[in-house]
Amino acid sequence: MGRFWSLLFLTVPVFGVGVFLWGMDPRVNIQLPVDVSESGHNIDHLYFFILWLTGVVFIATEGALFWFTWKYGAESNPAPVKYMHGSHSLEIVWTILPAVTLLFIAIYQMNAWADSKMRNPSATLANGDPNPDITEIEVTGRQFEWRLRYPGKDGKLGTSDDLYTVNDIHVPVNKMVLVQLKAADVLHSFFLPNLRVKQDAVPGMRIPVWFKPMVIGRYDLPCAELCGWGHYKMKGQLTVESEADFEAWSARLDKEQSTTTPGVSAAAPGAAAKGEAKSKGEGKSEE
Amino acid sequence: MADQHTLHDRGAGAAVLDNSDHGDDHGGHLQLEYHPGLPLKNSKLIVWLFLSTEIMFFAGLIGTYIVLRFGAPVWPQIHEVHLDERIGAFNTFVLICSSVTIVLALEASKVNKRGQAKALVALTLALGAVFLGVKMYEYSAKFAHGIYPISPHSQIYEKPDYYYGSAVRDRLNDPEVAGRLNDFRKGKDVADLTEEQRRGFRELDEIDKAVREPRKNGPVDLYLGVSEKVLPTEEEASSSGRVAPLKKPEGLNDLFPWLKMPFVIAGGNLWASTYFLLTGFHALHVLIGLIVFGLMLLMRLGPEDAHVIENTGLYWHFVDLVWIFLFPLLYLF
Amino acid sequence: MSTTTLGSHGHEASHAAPHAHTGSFLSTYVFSKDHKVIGIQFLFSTLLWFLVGGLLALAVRWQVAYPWSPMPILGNLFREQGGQISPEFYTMLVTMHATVMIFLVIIPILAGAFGNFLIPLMIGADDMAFPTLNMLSYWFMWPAFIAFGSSFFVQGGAAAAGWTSYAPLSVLTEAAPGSHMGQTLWLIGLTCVGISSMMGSVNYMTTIIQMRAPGMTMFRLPLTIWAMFITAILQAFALPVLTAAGFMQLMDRLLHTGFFIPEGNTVNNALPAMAGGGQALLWQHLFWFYSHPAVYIMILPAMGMVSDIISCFSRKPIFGYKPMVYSIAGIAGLGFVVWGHHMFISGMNPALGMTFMVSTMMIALPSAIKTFNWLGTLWGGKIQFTTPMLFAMSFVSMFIIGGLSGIFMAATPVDIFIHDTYFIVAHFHYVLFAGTAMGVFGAIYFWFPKMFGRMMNEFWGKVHFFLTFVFLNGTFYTMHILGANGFPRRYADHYHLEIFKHLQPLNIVMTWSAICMVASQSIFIANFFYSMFFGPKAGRNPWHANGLEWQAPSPPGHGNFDFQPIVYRGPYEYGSPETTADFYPQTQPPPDERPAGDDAGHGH
Amino acid sequence: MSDTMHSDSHSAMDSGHGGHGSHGGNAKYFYVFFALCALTLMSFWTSGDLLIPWPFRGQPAVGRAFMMAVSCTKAMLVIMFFMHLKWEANWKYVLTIPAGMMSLFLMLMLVPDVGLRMNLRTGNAGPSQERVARAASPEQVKQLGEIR
Ligand code: HEA
Ligand code: HEA
Ligand code: CUA
Ligand SMILES: [Cu+2]
Repeated sequence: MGRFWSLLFLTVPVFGVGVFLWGMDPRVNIQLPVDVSESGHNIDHLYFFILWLTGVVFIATEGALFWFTWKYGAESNPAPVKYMHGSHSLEIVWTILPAVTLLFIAIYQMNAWADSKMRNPSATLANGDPNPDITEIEVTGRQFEWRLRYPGKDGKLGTSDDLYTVNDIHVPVNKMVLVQLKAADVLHSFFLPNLRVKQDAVPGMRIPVWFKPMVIGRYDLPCAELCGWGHYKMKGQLTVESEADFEAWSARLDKEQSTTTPGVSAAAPGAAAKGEAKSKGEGKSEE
Repeated sequence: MADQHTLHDRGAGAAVLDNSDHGDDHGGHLQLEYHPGLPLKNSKLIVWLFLSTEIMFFAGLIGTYIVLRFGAPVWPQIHEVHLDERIGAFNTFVLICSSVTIVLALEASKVNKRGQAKALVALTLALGAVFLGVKMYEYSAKFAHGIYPISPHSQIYEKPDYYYGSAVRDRLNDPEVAGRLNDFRKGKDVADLTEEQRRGFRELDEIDKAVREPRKNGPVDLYLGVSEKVLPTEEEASSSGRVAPLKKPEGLNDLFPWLKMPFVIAGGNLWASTYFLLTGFHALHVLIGLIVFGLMLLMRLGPEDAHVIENTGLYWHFVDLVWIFLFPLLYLF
Repeated sequence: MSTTTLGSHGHEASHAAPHAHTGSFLSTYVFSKDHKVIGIQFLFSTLLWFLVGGLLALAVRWQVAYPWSPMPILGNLFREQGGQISPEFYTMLVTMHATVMIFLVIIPILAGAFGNFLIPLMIGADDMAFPTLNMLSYWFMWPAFIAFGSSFFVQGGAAAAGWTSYAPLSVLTEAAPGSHMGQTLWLIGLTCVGISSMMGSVNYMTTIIQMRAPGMTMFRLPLTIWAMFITAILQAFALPVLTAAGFMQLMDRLLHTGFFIPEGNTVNNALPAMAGGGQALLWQHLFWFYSHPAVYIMILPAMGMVSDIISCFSRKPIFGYKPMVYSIAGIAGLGFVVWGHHMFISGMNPALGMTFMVSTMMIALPSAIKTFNWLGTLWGGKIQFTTPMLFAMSFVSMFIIGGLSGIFMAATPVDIFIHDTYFIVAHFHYVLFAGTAMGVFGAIYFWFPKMFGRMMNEFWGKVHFFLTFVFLNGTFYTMHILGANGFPRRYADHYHLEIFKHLQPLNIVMTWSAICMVASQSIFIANFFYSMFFGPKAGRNPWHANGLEWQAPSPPGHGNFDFQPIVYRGPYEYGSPETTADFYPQTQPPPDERPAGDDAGHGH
Repeated sequence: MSDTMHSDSHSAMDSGHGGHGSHGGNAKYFYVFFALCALTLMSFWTSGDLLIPWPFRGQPAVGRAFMMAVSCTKAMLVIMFFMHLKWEANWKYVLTIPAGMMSLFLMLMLVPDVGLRMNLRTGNAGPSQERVARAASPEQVKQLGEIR
């Protein structure tokens, strides 16, 4: 029976590696979703780097486990046990080696982290004008939708020509997008699988998120932080379009929304959002 | 903690010597010999271990207070929230005294002065009760002013803004408040009112008119004025020096307990949250200590009970220790 | 469990045996202060909850594979909804599945059941240092059982904010259905579990420090005991912070303080429920300050027990005893400085994220040392493929998978993508179910003879192992693939999103695998109860193991030992050249010493 | 950990605080008591209305640092004398130092996230407008002072 069990343990690395290889087969197409961002490949690269590295460790350790059970089964191994309490030098080797590997991974990835979370592009130029190379959007998560605010013509958020939509993000292709992420009620998470972007939206905080879409198309925007019973259906859509299409879209939006007066509440959801955000912004003044 | 002395404390290394301690549930089996790691009684060790968990508990609470406080854009001065550092200092003194009495009780019991030990424990108990009494007085003073967190919205407002204004109006529209104010306007029962109360009603009347007449003043000035009448605070002598007002100014809320008018204390909500959290859990610990002292008074408190006094004492000193940090953090910072 | 068996194998037992214990049933089995009875009480309670947690998991799995289609059989429990799982019910199921598994199964089964049963026996004590406290620590679980159990039936249902109970969702009653009474009960239950663990942990520490048998130095302790000891330290230092945080959340909910609610928070456009002033991230910090150490609380004891089992059935000393001890301590120490890795994407300051990333990478190091030492122990042994050994080896094998997936998540940029996806779910089921739970199964098979005096059936044990092993990998392994596709956690229905549609077939396979896994546990249940009454009688030392517990009668009587144990060596002296047998009990005097009972064992 | 235990385990049980009042009578408790009272007065001094005015009125940070130093001294006195740690063996460090370190670390790590929540932070995150609109602001407090 011993042999049977060691073979069972052998199936672990075989099955384990097999599943990942099968997943990578383009015909099966179960792998990381298509990456359409400028810097997502950094993350993918790291993912595959760690996959290979841990893969090697995985095969080695599981292989050793198999081999030892195969070789040293009581039924088949006539040799007496090796009576020993360990080996000082081995301990040192298998402390230093993983330590170096792990430190290497840690340092190796710092740059990618800083790029995606720390070195944010600036929405304004040094002189205070809006940065023309950047599309700035304010995204507010709330149960269970994404509310969006575009700066409108003047390129500045928080002015009267701001444009509002719900769940429908349009951005021009090949241009850096800077999202100012907020939440109204509970935690949400702004997740763009195809752009390798994820950031929790936290009530009371404004967190910058940035990405540069490179391929025209429509992409899902699920919410990735539990936010209540409707968490699963809190989905938005990211439409990456050409600069011209984007301009046309925002011009259309501008026209729609400038005809609706903020007081009229029976208007489209976008307009409702607008009116509400306004009254909130002016909370200090009398009604 | 409370059942310290009821737990079977099988003294370290004393398994063979100390048969008396093995009550009913250990009847009859072989007495085992041990190789203790520390020269302590088990009970003392477990108390110390328990105290180290308590350190982490209060670290969680105090840490929360510190970061929330220094992260807050504004924190109220203590007189805005009607806290008096002299009361805090007095309570500190009381706890220090009680720490001394309990340690003296321990020494007394060791040399078999039972009566003295008992008296000292009783004194400790009394001092602890004084502490709690003072604490209750402080709490009730805050509650009377409406300084406490409550649903759906506490009476404390951060800003004299639109929300505050509508809360004031809501309160003025409340049937009880509106009724009393109307009675006063109609001159009903005015004769029964004191001079102060009449002044108060006149002020209320002014407020009522002012807040219903929008944009006469800027809302900020207007509402600040309202809040100032509802719950006045003594002005600070300078930015950090604090002069304690001996006579608290009376506000409308003090004058009319039924009024419960909201007021503005910048940073007041978070202050109330943390203040009641910290002092509440500390007071709970004091209370538990008092219960244990009460139980101890039923014991003989000779040398055989010295370890009980010692262990409770350790706990009590820890409670004192927490207060040593809470006092400056809450009253003087 | 009764004193009648005491001394039945007796050397030196004659003077200890006769005193028959005449307590009532209530004081012997229910309100017993005997650590063994308490341990077994913990074992039964937690196994029962294990079953509940497993059924909840099945409901979760069903919904993930076949969203909105009525659930067969189990669906009868909520027939008013036509057996259909509604989205709010789904979040409740997920929350309560995790809560039950973590707070009512894994933590209490390790520390409560095995900690209680094994600590005094393995160090040569007659009981815990404070038996009454010990009993209380069990009875404090009951308010938690009741609070968690009853929360399903209160208005609004059970807690539904995830087991992490993130504020503000958990605080704002308007925000979620389960956030009414259910969440309050959840917090109360959590506090009670905390108090129970607290009492347990200080008691264990005292016992291990003070009540070791003569000769049982710290470095002769079995690794199980070391693990239990350090777990107790972790509990003692980490838990109070969670308790404090739990009270704050309770105050936020009941008294409307504002620790976790910022100013200007709205729900459904409504005016703010509370004035707030707090910070949502504060809860996450405080929660993970406990719950990261808690994940090691949930694995260290299993690691300890697995070490004992592996050494015993390799018939070989554990490889690198001291490195094993130091790595347990290292995991515990580092475990306190890595909690931020659950918050990389939470809006935590990214610079903090960088620090936590480095410490998280480093914590893989002690685990690596342990893994290699287990493999080293197998190397050159004479491996006996008993059921406990199979489970122990599968622990090693599965822990490697779970641990390595931890490296992906520790890499902050990768975590941006896989955070809150099924990759995480795969990770922690590999460490928790495939790791700890498999270790626990092994431990049950291993110490069952000591607990009940009878052996479990080997054949059915192996069948149980085989099926569990196969189906568990079928269930959890492919979750990595789901995660790599960005498949989010805690979703009642993924397939309305374009990018996840193609993953449904995979989920169906996993669900059926999970169903088979739970079904195969019936073999275990049958084996467990059958063997309790009809299994072959086990002698004192059926496995030829070295530990002190194996020198006591099976089951040990009141007071555990019928002789004074004196320890001459560490617990892993298998195959020692000093004796002819391949094992060398800790109490057996060396050939050149006088027989046990003299003061010989005192020197060290 | 175990090293301490070993070295202690054979120093006989009663050499610890066996309990015979052998540390110089009760007078020391009174000295400590007076010291504690004096220290309490000292931190009270920072609030400014004792005989000599507190010299650092404009600088609250000085007062706070001073008070914390005073509190730590008081805590030390209580721990050393009342809780008898002065006369205990090395195990006291094993218990107190890790707990102390851990609590400090917890607070430290909370600072960048919670303690600085209203400030701009790394990565240019900050408070949301809704929050700023509703939170009390220092300017308003100044205004408040003027009105009063
Ligand atoms: C028993 C429980 C347990 C254990 C032991 C671990 C162990 C580890 N965990 Fe895990 N973890 C959980 C339980 C556990 N975890 C749970 C429950 C969650 C989710 C909570 C929730 O959100 O609901 C979680 C989530 C979680 C996250 C957060 C993910 C996210 O939400 O985005 C991270 C991130 O860093 C992480 C990392 C690690 C690491 C690095 C280890 C390491 O300790 C692993 C070390 C082990 C090895 C690495 C394998 C063996 C070593 C070798 C074979 C040597 C060679 C290896 C190398 C050189 C790489 N875990
Ligand atoms: C110890 C912890 C533990 C264990 C053992 C399990 C076991 C299982 N878990 Fe769970 N799970 C979690 C902890 C655990 N889980 C946590 C922390 C979460 C996250 C929750 C959150 O997001 O908040 C989670 C979430 C989670 C999800 C994700 C849900 C989602 O995000 O939407 C899924 C989905 O497949 C799942 C499935 C399963 C399955 C199929 C099992 C199976 O392995 C279950 C098998 C059950 C058994 C095998 C029971 C056997 C019973 C016995 C042996 C008893 C014998 C009785 C006697 C002798 C009396 N779990
Ligand atoms: Cu929003 Cu999940
Ligand atoms: Cu973790």
